[in-house]
Amino acid sequence: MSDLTSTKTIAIINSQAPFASAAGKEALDAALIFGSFEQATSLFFIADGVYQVIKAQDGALLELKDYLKTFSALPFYDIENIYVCQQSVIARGLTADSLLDNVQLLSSNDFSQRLHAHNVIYRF
Amino acid sequence: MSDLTSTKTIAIINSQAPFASAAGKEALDAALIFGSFEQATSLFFIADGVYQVIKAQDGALLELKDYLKTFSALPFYDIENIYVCQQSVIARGLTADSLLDNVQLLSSNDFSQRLHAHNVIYRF
Amino acid sequence: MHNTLALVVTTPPNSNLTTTAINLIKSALASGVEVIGVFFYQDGVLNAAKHLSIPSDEYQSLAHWQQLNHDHHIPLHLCITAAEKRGLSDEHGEHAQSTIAQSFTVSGLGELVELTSKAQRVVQL
Amino acid sequence: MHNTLALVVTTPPNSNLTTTAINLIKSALASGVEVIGVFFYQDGVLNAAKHLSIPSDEYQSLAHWQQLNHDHHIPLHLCITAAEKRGLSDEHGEHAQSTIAQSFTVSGLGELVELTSKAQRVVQL
Amino acid sequence: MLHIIRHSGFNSNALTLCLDTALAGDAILLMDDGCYNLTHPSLLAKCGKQTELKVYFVDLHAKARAIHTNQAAVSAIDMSAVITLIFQHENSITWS
Amino acid sequence: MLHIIRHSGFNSNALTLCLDTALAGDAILLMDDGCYNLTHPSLLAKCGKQTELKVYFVDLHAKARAIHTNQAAVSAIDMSAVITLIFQHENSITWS
Repeated sequence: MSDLTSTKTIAIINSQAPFASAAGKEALDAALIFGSFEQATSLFFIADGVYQVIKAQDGALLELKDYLKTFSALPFYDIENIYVCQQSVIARGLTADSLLDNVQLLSSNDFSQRLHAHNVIYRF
Repeated sequence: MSDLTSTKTIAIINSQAPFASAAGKEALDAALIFGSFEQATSLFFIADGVYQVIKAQDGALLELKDYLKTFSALPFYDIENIYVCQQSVIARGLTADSLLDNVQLLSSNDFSQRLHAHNVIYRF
Repeated sequence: MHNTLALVVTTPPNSNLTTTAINLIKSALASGVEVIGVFFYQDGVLNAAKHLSIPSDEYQSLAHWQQLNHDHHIPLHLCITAAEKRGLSDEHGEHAQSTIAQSFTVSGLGELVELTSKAQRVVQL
Repeated sequence: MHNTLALVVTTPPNSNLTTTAINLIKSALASGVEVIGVFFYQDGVLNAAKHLSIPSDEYQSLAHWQQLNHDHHIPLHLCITAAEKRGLSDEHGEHAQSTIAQSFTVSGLGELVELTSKAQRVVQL
Repeated sequence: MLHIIRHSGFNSNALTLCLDTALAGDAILLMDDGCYNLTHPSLLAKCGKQTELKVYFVDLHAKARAIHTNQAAVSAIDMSAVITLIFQHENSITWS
Repeated sequence: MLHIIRHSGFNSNALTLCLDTALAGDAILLMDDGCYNLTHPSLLAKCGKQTELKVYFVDLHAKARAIHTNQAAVSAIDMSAVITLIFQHENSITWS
């Protein structure tokens, strides 16, 4: 691949639950590639997307290969900004301590402000 | 095709708007086939499905072949029960006179009662 | 009492929804229910795609469908009109090759009417 | 000022959403915007299905995509991993034949990175 | 009637449509992502009302998603009980 | 930021997510089935509040669906104006 003409900040929004569609896995695949090309990439979880980052899920029970384990490895791909919408978490009866350790819970307004600060935003 | 072993009442529920997916067209195709095999078939429109039965739509503006015109021909296929959920219509800011002439507007409870009276129910 | 069940699959294969449909059929069989057929419609037709490529360590839905057909003689009916709208093809010949997997029967909506009429219960998944 | 645009198509072809995406590209061209490429991902990959069969009196999305590629040299990049998950195949040989339509380029996600980096604006449709 | 819900009512109208359509004597079965509705306010409100509506969920599907419930009014079942439910009810609707 | 909405907010959470995320100075573009949101109470409430939020819809897409609006706060535009909007805003999100 040729040298990239510019470096942009990329936001990947996850708005769907992990198992019933390919969206979560395909969003993560995209994020990892952007990260590996040294584009500053942040992950955002909102609405049912927050179900991707709750602890103690076990895809093996559904005969699924669990792509969710990759979330713990994201720092190795230089993806360190993982933002979760607090309002979505609360609306679903979840609590902060049910979430993975390396995510940041943000108020609606903070979540939105961070999102606005990115050059390109993809939603899955 | 062999003789059918039994005659059942079939309900086809439409819950999606007409243009953005194949659901409405494929639901109608199924209804017409059930009708042509003399299965007592009723059409139900609820939620965004009610957008399928509003007047003066013009798919041609979107370069679409307008399957919605078939709704007026349904009596020829012996499909005479076309039920529309009043609550869905009102929630969308639509009025009874924006609907096609040959549909019956039913209260939530009546809509539900009719639905329950069918042997097999498919949802699109 | 002899119970019969037909399944109408309208959801695509690259999701966990397919695994559930297949497991439901296996449970039905284990309970002594006769599954008289599966009809694939809407995005469900993609279940019949011959070239569907899923990593070997993931759930192989196609192989599971074929096994249900082979071991339990459950007919797998594919609505060809819905399939062709989604890029599948039943053509054969010099310049074309069917992209529909073995064990699936190319059908029309008439088969849905027949299954619906015959089965004691029909479930859409 | 020279404006450049890239499009990421994630919605399937058998809907009116595709017509809108194609019309948006045509409007961009008419406004003097350079469309540097289209990337097909998720269910959008079905846009590249060679056998996609749409009645002749309905909107022929595949022909429109190919025309955009032919007349305006807009690259049509297909994410092959996403495509294979949905039953498309790029294999050639005695027992297989590519099911990907002409004018589409088999690509990976690296191409999405490149388009994203190059274009002044990116829109997901 | 058996109502089968396979999607989250937070992102879609699947749960709302089901609850609007359900009559006394009906049963609701939460499968797949439908299990997320175990914490949905609309479902909890219905359960609290002691309506003649039975609510079941596939235990395995909830466990895989780390979704828990402490509602006495909902019953965890396995796939074989799902088959029983299907034949206990005259008809079914699958909401998505 | 430009928010592009292509689906009905009655069946899905597309509109809600957009409104929850929009900040002053943002624009909302209703395209395709997004035009159904022209009568959605949540959108009408926002328009009534005189927020610094601009709302546009693709005229042709609303006409084809027989969807009408008498809101002064929303603007009917054509596809060429959509292109202008895309370049007027730094970035965009497509909500579905």
